[in-house]
Amino acid sequence: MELQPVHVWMMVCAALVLLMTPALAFFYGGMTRAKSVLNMMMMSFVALGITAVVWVLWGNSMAGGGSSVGGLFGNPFEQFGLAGLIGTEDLIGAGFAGTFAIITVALISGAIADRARFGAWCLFVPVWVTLVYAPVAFWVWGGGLLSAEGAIGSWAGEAIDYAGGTVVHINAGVAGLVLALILGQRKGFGRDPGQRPHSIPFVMLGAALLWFGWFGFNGGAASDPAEAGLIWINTMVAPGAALVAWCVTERIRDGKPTSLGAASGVVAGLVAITPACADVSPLGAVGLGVVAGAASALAVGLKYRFGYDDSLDVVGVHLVSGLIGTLALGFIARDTGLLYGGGFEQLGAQTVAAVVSMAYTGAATLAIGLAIHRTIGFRISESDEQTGIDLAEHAETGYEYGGLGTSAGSFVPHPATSGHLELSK
Amino acid sequence: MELQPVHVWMMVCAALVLLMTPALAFFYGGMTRAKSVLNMMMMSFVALGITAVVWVLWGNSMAGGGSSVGGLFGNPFEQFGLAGLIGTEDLIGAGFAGTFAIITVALISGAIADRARFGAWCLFVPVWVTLVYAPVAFWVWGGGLLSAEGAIGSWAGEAIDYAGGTVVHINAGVAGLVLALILGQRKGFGRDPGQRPHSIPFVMLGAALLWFGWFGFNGGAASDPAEAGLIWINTMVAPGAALVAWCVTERIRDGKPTSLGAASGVVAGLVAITPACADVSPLGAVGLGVVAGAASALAVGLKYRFGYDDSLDVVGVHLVSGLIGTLALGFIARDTGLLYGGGFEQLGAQTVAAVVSMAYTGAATLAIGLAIHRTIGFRISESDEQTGIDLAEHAETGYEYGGLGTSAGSFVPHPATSGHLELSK
Amino acid sequence: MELQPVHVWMMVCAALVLLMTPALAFFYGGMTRAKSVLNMMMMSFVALGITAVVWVLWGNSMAGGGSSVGGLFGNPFEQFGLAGLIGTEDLIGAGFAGTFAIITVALISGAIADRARFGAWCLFVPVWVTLVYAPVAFWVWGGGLLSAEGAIGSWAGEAIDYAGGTVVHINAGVAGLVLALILGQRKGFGRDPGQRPHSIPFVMLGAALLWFGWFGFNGGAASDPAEAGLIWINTMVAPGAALVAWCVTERIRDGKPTSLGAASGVVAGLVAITPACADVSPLGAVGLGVVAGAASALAVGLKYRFGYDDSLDVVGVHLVSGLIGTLALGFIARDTGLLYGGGFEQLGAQTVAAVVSMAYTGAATLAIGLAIHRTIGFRISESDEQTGIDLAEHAETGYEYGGLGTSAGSFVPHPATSGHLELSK
Amino acid sequence: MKLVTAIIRPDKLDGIREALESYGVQGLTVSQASGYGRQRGHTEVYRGAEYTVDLLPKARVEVLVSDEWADDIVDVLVATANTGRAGDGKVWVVPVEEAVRVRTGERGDAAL
Amino acid sequence: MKLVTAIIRPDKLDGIREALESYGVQGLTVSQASGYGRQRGHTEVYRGAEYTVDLLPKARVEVLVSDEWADDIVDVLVATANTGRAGDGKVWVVPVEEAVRVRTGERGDAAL
Amino acid sequence: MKLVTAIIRPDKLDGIREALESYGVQGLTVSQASGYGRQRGHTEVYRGAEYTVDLLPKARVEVLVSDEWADDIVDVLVATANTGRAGDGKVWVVPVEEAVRVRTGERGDAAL
Ligand SMILES: Nc1ncnc2c1ncn2[C@@H]1O[C@H](COP(=O)(O)OP(=O)(O)O)[C@@H](O)[C@H]1O
Ligand SMILES: Nc1ncnc2c1ncn2[C@@H]1O[C@H](COP(=O)(O)OP(=O)(O)O)[C@@H](O)[C@H]1O
Ligand SMILES: Nc1ncnc2c1ncn2[C@@H]1O[C@H](COP(=O)(O)OP(=O)(O)O)[C@@H](O)[C@H]1O
Repeated sequence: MELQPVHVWMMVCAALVLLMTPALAFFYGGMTRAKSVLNMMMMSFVALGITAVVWVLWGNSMAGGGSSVGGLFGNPFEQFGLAGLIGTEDLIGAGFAGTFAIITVALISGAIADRARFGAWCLFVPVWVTLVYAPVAFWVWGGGLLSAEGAIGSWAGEAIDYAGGTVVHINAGVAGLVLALILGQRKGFGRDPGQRPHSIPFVMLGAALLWFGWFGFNGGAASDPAEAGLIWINTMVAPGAALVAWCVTERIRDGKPTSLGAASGVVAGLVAITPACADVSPLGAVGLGVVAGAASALAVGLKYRFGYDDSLDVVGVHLVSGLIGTLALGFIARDTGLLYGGGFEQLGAQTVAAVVSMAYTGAATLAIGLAIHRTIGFRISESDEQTGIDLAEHAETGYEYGGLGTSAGSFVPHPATSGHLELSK
Repeated sequence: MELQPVHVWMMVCAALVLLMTPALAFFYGGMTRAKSVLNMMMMSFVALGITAVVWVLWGNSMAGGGSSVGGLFGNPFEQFGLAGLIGTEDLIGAGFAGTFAIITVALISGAIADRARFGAWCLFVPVWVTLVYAPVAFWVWGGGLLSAEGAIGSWAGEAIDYAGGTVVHINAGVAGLVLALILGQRKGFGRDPGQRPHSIPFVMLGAALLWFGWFGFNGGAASDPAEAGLIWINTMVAPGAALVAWCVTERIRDGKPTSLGAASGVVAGLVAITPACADVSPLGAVGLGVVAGAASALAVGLKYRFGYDDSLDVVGVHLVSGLIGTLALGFIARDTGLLYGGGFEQLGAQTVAAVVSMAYTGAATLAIGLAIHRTIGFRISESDEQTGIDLAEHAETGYEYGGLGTSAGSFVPHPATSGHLELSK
Repeated sequence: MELQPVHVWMMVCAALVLLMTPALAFFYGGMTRAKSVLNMMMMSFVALGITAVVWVLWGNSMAGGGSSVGGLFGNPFEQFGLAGLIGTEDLIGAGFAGTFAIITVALISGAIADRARFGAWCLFVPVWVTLVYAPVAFWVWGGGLLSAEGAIGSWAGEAIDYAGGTVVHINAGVAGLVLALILGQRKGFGRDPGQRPHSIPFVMLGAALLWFGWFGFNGGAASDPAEAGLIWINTMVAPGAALVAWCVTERIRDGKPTSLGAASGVVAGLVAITPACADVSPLGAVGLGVVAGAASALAVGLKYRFGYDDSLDVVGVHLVSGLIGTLALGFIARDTGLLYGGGFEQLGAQTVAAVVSMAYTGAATLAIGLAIHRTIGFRISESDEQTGIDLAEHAETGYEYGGLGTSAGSFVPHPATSGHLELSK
Repeated sequence: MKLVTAIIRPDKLDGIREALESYGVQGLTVSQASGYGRQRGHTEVYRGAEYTVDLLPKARVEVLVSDEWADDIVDVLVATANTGRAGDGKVWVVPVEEAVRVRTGERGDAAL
Repeated sequence: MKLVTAIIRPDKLDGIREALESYGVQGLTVSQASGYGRQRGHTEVYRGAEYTVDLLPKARVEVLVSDEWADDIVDVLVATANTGRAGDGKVWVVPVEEAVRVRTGERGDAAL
Repeated sequence: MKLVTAIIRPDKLDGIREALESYGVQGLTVSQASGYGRQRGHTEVYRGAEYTVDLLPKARVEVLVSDEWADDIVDVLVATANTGRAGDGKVWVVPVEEAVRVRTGERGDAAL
């Protein structure tokens, strides 16, 4: 068989989505303190490495490749190692799907910046992907519970979640909130001005690459040019509108529009359009972007009021704008939304899907998080937090611009010996 | 209808072009002082946000979607909100075209680094896109004045502007010059060594991503593999040759080839090949790159001689190399150029198109710029310039590497209250 | 002729591979000291510029475009300037092939960080591409020596090198080792702690963009969706596994997993999967990634033991993992590997190809390197190394965050005069 | 007048400032420093090569005070910066012959 | 000899250097500092959270001078750095017992 | 007690530290500085515009020592930092009236 346009498109899109996780590493990494930047980025990178392996081994099989186990998940052993897909074009779809699992779990890390034990995170990632991401993806996209033929979906109606408002953003937002509560506040939360972002250009780099990758995220599954074009346009205009809306909100509230706000607005707009990208008009996308940008700009302050340290606003951005996008479809979905005369069915289906996912993800993440926290511990020591998690957990610092901090010291080319010895075994 | 290769190609290319605007933010941002980096980047980001919305609302309709209003522009209301395109593959083309509008207006900002009021810029962007970009794009590509059937084009011959030498680069260069003159010199222009670039790696990052995106910029409209291949090769080799030429020019004149020069050479070469990418041979592209690289390397010094503060050399790079590429087609266009025995027609057409665009853009930009400058004011105060425009206009600073500048101070989680209150309204 | 999916795919892939060289500039640049970052990046950028031109002029013709000259290389004059390809879709393939030449020569620069004369490097690049890269590429991919019909390949069997394990990585690794030996150690090698990486986020940015681009690198030549899908999956999972393996190796040996290690692991895994991407199963790719990640993690220490200053580990990463990937095919190639019951033929062919390339590249690079070193000199002076190569060779410094280092000084807008004079000649 | 210089842990800076403020000190100058002493450094690892860092980040606080207040200020600084662990730093006092407030040209104690 | 230390606004540095140079001072040492005093800081906003920054960037200039020139140098520094707005800084003078030029080993006034 | 301050080339720092250590000095404080003097600066070029940089990077080393050791320490510093080329720097000595170890509150020579 020759390559078809849809193959090319999906492979390109999958590569774009893969790039989103390192992009997230910059978006998040720029927002932490300089002494935590590497750990923040590593949480995304290691999520990428681990989840890629998990996905190939059993994740893809559980999220849709394997046959349904009670509508809850696919049989993980059926396509273990992607056996059965080799020699077929379905490998492309498996790759595309894998990149979604990767970014979803990576998104969570923003809620626990500066204070999570790296080992604990490395354990959390595969467990969460297996027990939370894969099932929920199966419910929505793999023919499970929430799909038209599923137990809930057949009763409440099938929710629209084109590219992952529920599966990716609401999911990650809820999981982030739960972990933030388990780990507790950073030392100095809400008081220490040292907790400002250390490199806003990195945040903007991250936002830009996320936007770029998101064309793949939203568009990859399209096989019709009119649909693909609509998705493309909506993925351009919703974040644009949200950027403007976030800046305007800041201008009114704080007096100045900020660049951190602009970058955040882009992401909020992208999150909101994710479930809706194929089902709203460009004008609808503008409206959705405006609402998401403004709402998330306001929502990021809630953590100070309620005292949960969702450090980099996974809740304020991903949960809030994810919910807005998901629920908005009940109103502005072009075929079935209320404003298009479609009745309350769609809104009901959207609400049910969101609530079910939130409940399951919340409970399951709580269980996983507490299990890790109570056994090996999920939080670094107070003195490590003081020193900086990069040094404490990775024995590295992000930058050395020629200052005096590290230029004086001794140097031991450690692996000269051990490396050689181990190699020569 | 199934996706066709041209759809896939254009969507990928459109995403690549969209990435060019954040790339430009880094290219420009790295060249400013550290205390202006965010404002510089924000001028690109907000241009992205605003223009995306404007394009969807009326811009696309004006640039070609709507029916011609006297050959001057398309009817802005005809396809307002892209109505009429929904459900068709033409949405893809509208998206692709939108990314060109975005980058063009963003390019202008390099001429007014460090000193433009952000609010004034936010006003300038939509007005300029509407009154300048959209009409000129309509003239050249939308069947207007300068096209074969247009009033001027039918008389002077149709100019070749495959990917935007006139519409994008000459346009932006002239507009930049006009704004630089309106705003006046930065304090310390030509004297203050603090005005050196603060992060050359960012400049190189920007140049690299611009190059990457430019494959989409030049190639996106190609539907024939031989043409597409020629464009691809030319887009690789012209900037390569220009990079080398800029470095050699510096080696001769200043004694050392610089990395800022290499990055600038890449962009100059890309600018020059833009109009010509589909109409010159690879050897022609090498020659064009060499000329553009050397000429722009020399031209960036003109601002000191003539005293206009085109801070980041929009004129020296985009206007000069844009003109070189546009006029060179009169000589080396493979079918119609002088050197290919094609007579003076092509050179005449190229010259007329360049002159008409420059005249219109210059006059219109002057009017818009002055209108803004005389009313709300386009320039920040001297003390704000001293403090740094990032702090003055955005209440942010780009970096905090753990110095003492900001780590001591008090922290007020402002939105805790207002955010909540406004949300709960 | 209409664009076909393979055309679109290959053009996108070629743009992705082009992006890899700037990505490498960041991967390498972040690993040097702050005072050498620009020179390190420039070695990649100028390699890009020069090789792009060389490729269009005679490189492509030598690597396969021209007719065979004794099985050693293609006739360089036959398609000089890509003449003969203009008007055909083969231009796309020529562009794709050119990006491989570019990255290969750029890879070498990591071995000679901080101390190579820039002029010498600018000479080395075109000579090495012409005398080493183009012939070896011709042997393996162009129908030369090592291909099925070639003198060696027809005797030893045809080696599998799908995307360049031998041609790119082993080649670059050997050349790097040779140049490192010719130039000698940096002052303070193995003792000066100032030689730690100055910006690990840049290293991670480089690794991320390399990974992204590598989907094009490995996949670009695929024309069958099943094969393309397999390549895609393998290109996702092998670096993922290698990332994890490198981190685990560090955890065991040094006590902490590092982010520099994670970034390095990604590259090691990508190198190892390069020759094998189309011929191993996803499980095989996981295994290959694990072995390559761990082996390179150990191998980077060898330079301290043996005293060659391969500054950024071109040998430890590219040569070692390139060999692992190349030889592993003898065991795990799905059709012909030992573990799949294929006998020793494949292993033999792989070994012969690797050995022949290493011998030729080693000898030829030694000759070129010594010729340059003995004539114009390949190494900067000790005092320039002390000052920093950026200042010495490029009259620039990478960063200026507003410190006092450069803000006080005088400013001479040099080109104001000379620039103008030269322009007005 | 005296110049009191304190080398302290950077995270003690906020506390010091508040303590001095409540003591009536209206200005001070801070700069970054690195210290070497009894406090043990840490180890960093890059591609398996270990780097031991012995110079540790400190803040240097300088306060001009009148002769009569010098002792009290020293006591305040020592009390506030103390944690009891190695690396707490030093405080020293140097005689100052003249001090001027640039804005007004005031000299002596009036300049503080 | 005396050590004259001046805490000044960073943008006054060039002027200071020129003024001292024309006064015959052939060398000086500068470092970055942050100052806290009467001058009001500024506010930064990140995702709606306001940060008030009270430590403001200053430059510290140190000049070794012979006893007889000390007063004049102080006057030059004060005159050049003055803008009349809060935050102009301080100049102070400390006695120096010995000074050595590292290159030659010269001591005393010859070392300056 | 005395405070010995040395402005040196940054790359001499390691040598200085070792020399002082072998001399029994158990602590010192280092900070970044920029110096202006006889040493010529360098030129940078950005898009053809030349920038002459006259302020050159230096390290400032401060060591508190007891009165009797001050001269020796100065000699060690001068000897170790010397290269014979312009820009080697200065060493100067200032009297200290009091010194306190923050951790223990020890005063005088015991605090060093
Ligand atoms: N003799 C000295 N001269 C100048 N600074 C010193 C001296 N000794 C120590 N310091 C500074 O004091 C800091 C703390 O000293 P250290 O010996 O680590 O702990 P402690 O004073 O608690 O015993 C050092 O990091 C250094 O900056
Ligand atoms: N008592 C002091 N000791 C040391 N430095 C001081 C003192 N008071 C002020 N400074 C320095 O002088 C700078 C200017 O002081 P400030 O009170 O803001 O303005 P002014 O001196 O013009 O009244 C401060 O930022 C600080 O660096
Ligand atoms: N009068 C001075 N006061 C303070 N620092 C000085 C003075 N003169 C020189 N320095 C410092 O000493 C450094 C070396 O001085 P310089 O004149 O370049 O060389 P040398 O001392 O070898 O003649 C300068 O960079 C500066 O930091």
